Amino acid sequence: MEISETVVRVDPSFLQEVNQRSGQLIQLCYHCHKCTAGCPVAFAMDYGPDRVLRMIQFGLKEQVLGSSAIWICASCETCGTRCPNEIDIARIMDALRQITVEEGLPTKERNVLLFHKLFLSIVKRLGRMHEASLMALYMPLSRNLFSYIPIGVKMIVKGKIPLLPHRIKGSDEVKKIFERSG
Amino acid sequence: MRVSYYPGCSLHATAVEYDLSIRAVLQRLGVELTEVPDWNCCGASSAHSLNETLALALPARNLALAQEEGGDLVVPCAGCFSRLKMAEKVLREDPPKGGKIEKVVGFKYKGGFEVRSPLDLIGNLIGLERLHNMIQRPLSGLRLVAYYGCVLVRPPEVVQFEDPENPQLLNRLLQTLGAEPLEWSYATDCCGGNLALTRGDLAKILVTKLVSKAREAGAQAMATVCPLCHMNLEMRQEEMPLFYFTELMGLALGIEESKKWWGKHLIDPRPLLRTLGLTD
Amino acid sequence: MRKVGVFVCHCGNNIAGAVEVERVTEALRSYPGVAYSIDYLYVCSDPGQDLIKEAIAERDLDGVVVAACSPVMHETTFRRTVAAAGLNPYLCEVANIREQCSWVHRDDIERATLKATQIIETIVEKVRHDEPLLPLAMSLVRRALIIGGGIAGLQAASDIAAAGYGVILVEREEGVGGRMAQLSGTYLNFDSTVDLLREKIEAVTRNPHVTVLTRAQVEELGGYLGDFKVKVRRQGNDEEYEVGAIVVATGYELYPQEWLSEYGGERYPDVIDGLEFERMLSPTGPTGGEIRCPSDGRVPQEVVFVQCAGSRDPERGVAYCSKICCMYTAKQAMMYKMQVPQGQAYIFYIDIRALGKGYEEFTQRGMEEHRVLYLRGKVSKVFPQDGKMMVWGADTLSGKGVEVAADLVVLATPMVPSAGAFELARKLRVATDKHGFFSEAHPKLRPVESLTPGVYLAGACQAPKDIPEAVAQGSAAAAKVLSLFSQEKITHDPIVAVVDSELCAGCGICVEVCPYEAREIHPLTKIAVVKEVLCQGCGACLVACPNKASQLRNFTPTQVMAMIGALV
Amino acid sequence: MVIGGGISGMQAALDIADSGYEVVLVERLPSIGGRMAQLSETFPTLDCAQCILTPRTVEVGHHEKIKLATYSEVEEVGGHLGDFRVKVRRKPAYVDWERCTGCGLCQEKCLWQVPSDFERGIGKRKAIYALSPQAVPNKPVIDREHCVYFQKEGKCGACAKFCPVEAIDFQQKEEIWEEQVGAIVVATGYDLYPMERLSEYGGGHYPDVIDSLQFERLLSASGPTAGEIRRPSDGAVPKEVVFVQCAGSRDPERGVAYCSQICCMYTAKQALLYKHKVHHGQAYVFYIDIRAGGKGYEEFVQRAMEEGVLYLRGKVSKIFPQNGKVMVWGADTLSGKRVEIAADLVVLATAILPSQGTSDLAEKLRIKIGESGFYEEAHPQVRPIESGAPGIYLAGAGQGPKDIPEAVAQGSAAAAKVLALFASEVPP
Repeated sequence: MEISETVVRVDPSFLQEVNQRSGQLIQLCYHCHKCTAGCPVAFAMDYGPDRVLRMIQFGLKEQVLGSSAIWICASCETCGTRCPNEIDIARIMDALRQITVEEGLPTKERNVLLFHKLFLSIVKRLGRMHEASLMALYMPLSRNLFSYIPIGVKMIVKGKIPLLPHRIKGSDEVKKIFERSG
Repeated sequence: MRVSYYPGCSLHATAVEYDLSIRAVLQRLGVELTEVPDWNCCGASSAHSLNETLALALPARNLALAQEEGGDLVVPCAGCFSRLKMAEKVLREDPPKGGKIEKVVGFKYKGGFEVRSPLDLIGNLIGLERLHNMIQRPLSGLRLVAYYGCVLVRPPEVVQFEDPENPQLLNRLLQTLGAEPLEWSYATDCCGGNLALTRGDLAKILVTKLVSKAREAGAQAMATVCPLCHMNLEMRQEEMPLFYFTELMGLALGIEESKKWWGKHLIDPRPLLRTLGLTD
Repeated sequence: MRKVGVFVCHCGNNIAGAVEVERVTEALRSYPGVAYSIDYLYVCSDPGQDLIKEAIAERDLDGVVVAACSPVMHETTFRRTVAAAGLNPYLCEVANIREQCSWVHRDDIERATLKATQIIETIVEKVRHDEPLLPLAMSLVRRALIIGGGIAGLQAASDIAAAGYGVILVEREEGVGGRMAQLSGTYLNFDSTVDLLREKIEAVTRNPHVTVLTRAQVEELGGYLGDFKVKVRRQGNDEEYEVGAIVVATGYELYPQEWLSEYGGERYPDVIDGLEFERMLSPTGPTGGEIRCPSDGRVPQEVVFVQCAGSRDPERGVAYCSKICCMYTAKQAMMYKMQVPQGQAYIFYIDIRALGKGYEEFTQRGMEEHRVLYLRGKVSKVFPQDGKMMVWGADTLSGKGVEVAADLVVLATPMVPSAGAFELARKLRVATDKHGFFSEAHPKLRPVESLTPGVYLAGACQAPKDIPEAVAQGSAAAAKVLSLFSQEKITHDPIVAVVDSELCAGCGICVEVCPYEAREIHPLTKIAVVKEVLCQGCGACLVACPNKASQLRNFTPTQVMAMIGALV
Repeated sequence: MVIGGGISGMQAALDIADSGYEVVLVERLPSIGGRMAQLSETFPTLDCAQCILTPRTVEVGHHEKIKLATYSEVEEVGGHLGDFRVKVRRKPAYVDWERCTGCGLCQEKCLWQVPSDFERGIGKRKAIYALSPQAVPNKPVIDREHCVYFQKEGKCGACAKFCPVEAIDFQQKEEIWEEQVGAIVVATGYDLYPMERLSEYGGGHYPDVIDSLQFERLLSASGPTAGEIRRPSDGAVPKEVVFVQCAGSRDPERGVAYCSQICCMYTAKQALLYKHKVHHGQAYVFYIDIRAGGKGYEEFVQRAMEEGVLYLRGKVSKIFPQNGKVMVWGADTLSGKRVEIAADLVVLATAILPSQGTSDLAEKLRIKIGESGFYEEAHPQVRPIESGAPGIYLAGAGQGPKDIPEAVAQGSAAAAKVLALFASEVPP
């Protein structure tokens, strides 16, 4: 086992912040690891969900928010469904991502954040998704310029990706929702 | 029966065959669909990753519109379904948070209607017996696995579906259609759909595993309920055809226009259907 | 006019920390009817009690108010004290200024002090109108009923019968022995449970004082401490028995595997629970003690034991720890290794709870001598693949995911109260906790008594426990019964309802509302009568009576009005 | 005869006496109550230990069938089942208890203070003392070692001067007498593993590293700090407290091989009570396995976690003082991290040992002692109460570590054995 960082003092304020945001009681976790055992993408995370909870318990805010785990989480909800202590870990992952974004902290998985931001910017403008616009924006910015072109073309040919965006009538209302949601 | 209908963005684009088949099948089963007018995107996984209020308010606007229509709200996309269910739960059970959402959207949640998946509507409200009686062309010989994915069944306290570890409704429905649903242990394992565009490498690993497990179980195809899973599974492999379950229903119910759906697939299912004599 | 003495307790800091007891004492001194008022550090202590006795003698008190903790705690103590000083014990009352005052008003000494004064004043008013009462005498049948013929029930039966008292042992199954009879062996020493049990069973069945009723269940219970009337349904017939005390020893069963669907219990033949594995290990079991996969009879080469399969899991199972699983799993893994030395046993656990004498050493032995591999983590999913059972788990200690292709999976599912325990509890009028286990009178000091007089608890019906604990509890319950039976006479609290025959119209509402069946309409006079030994003084009849004919001794309307008067 | 006046022995004595038989209760200390009298509040209900214990001690003290022989020890045992002859030796109290009223004046007037064993050395008592104001019997004894009258040949004598009933008797001698009894219940309880033997944890040299019974006294409303949590070195309220479980337990190398069974629960309770008293304080618990096996125990530990007690899985490696703090070096195996905490106070949950004199008494009684030094029962599963010697029964922690409800159940169970035995001689 690697023995790495040293915790000198526990700061419960981060725990409280995440608890409050996610509506969970992270201190109830007794670290049975069932979440990590069932997580489909834990193999790709720097810290499994269990470790993320542990680091929150320790108050290691920077490490948690800088982890790849919080962006790799696929929100599949397996962890929370099987957790014996009724901790909905997916909600915690949401909260951690939200804090990272709000505080403008650097992220390990840049593209995931980029994707979400672009996605929402389109919804804010149109009220709905427009896949062609999303891909046009995402591919160059994510430096994934060509990987999705063949499949994209195939879909356009099959009429599965409309080329022109559709703006809903109530797009102003949607914009207002965005603004009021902060 | 009259219900309102929230197709969601995918069904107007990448999952157009899901949209077409649902409309056709429900019409055949005597369900009148009214599309929620001027619906908006539910925010999908992006909103809940970045902004909780937004993640509840975007679906809540659709609930507000559906409330005016009356009748239960059918949401075929599992992703949208879970977001709308989540908003519904907050509006029903969490007055402080719900009140905030109502303010953001500018409406008052009155309730009196349920957000339902089409699987729930067909399997539980219409009933498989009724469906059975209407089958014209049993899908004999079609061996497939039912794939529920994640968010139709989880988190259980939000979606209020069956046992999230061992759901059976889709299997029973496929059986009703005359097909042969196979036992496998991956029916609710994640395909990585949320990472499809951002961490394609991970999605590829998960999809490959699912497809190989389905093949090991002896499946010729997979039946899906979610456009995000469906697309993710279709774009990362070329051997295992996929069907929205409503497409299979259309076929079994003898709906003529089902033929038009197959051309929309990225993996052409017609060779398989031909070997089974299910299409020309 | 009564002369009341008031004794205000500091309870160390418990009361004095929030209530200025000296001021309270001073205030009471001038209250009407109070002839004496004093404060003391611990009134419940010997010198504290002496203080009361002396005051009664010297000041000629004929009423006592002790302002202290809840009457549940010390009412008996202080009533005994005043009785020793020659005063009727029912002229002593406790004013609760701790739980209902000092403990809840820590932050406002001023108002806590005022409130304490007022509480005491109301109780002074009550004492001024209290009547001296005499305890009610009750009959005592010196025969015990034991419900459940498992190890705890057998132990209680044999200890009671050994003292020469009659015992009726009611067992639902064909034979006695309970769960222990299903087990392969005990932990620590692998002793045969069948042999150990035989000795206990013979001690019971050969004792002429014991009547064993198998395939029998308690159908109905009437009566009360010292004189219960029990209807037992045995093989279709109802039989009536009179007993003086009851020991409940109904044991446990296991949480249904099918409720843990991520583990696939009941769906897959090679996923079994702890008791099923015990039967497999047992020489008297279906495989004659050989370990075989139920699916195809092969000898399993890799066995995974899943602890906490539903325990410590408020979401999918039960919130509590099942206590015995750590140890029996260690035993099972060791027995497996003894039989299949080249096989591998894995145990998934969260905490190894080796709670008993020699238990820690035993689990250590499993790890060292038998190479049982302990993995710290909960299993996430179990499913079949290529004829094996795939187990997805983790080892938190290495931080790695673990996947085992097992031949057999044994789930240590939680202990839950046995079927029918809840209905039985209702018949016996005994409280159960939220999990359905019988509730003890006090978790520390009265572990084998229920709150219903004359009903005692033994074994796993009260909470998960292992054999030695169940045996100790069986004996402990027997001690309670023996103490009871050795009394020359038993008495009942006289704070019971009375009926004013002038006012009673015989409407019968009180008969309906009485939860203790302590009321009936007299066949001749047609008015309500109180069966005093059954009455628990709850007051339901007082509220229900439209004519105000029902009254509770020492809680009369005059008293209550006077108490309210002290407040307003 | 019941040997040991702790909760288990008292329970046995009461159950036997309530059935009408005579009981002699022998207790080494001046008053009964045992370890429980030292405790603050009890898990999982957080009942005040003193509050639930006092009625019991009072009941025992007043019981007409119970003869209390406190400040006494068993000297010699002869005879057999049904007819034991036990010699009891009573130490001189130098106070005539017949005369003494327990007024406490002598303790007030005594000029000489020494660290109190009852307070585990963190509080003081006088050279003439009773264990607590609620002691049963509430009669003092003079500690000859520290009494100036004895040490300086007749000087002082303040207690005798002030005693209103002339109960002080400096000439009192020890007393030995014989009791004839039919059965014996052994309930001699436990001690804690001495901190001195845990040198990596400071071996008792650092004032702010204390054992769990000392912490109980700090928590207790009747303790030396009146229930306020103040660390021994400077009386400061500790902001960070580290609880070290398995300090000597589960450690065949440096301590004992067995698990002490109760530490997980009392530590959870102590950490929780600390949080209740010092709201902004942080409590850390180092553990290996959390062993919460009893009714409501698991939920109780979860409650402690919920209220902010941080559990760290790992054994502490070293404790040492630094800049007015106590440094704790440990690890958390769940995160694979090394942990270093600058604590204000460290509480060691030291192992439970059979109480001093257990093996001597076993020899006198001719009963067996097991590998770990506790009395050995006749069979670990089905005869946990019997000693193997006819007529001698075991109760409480002398047989192995156990918590209060188990000790009470065993006390009652031992009583049942005695009652059955007596009944077989004299039919009811």
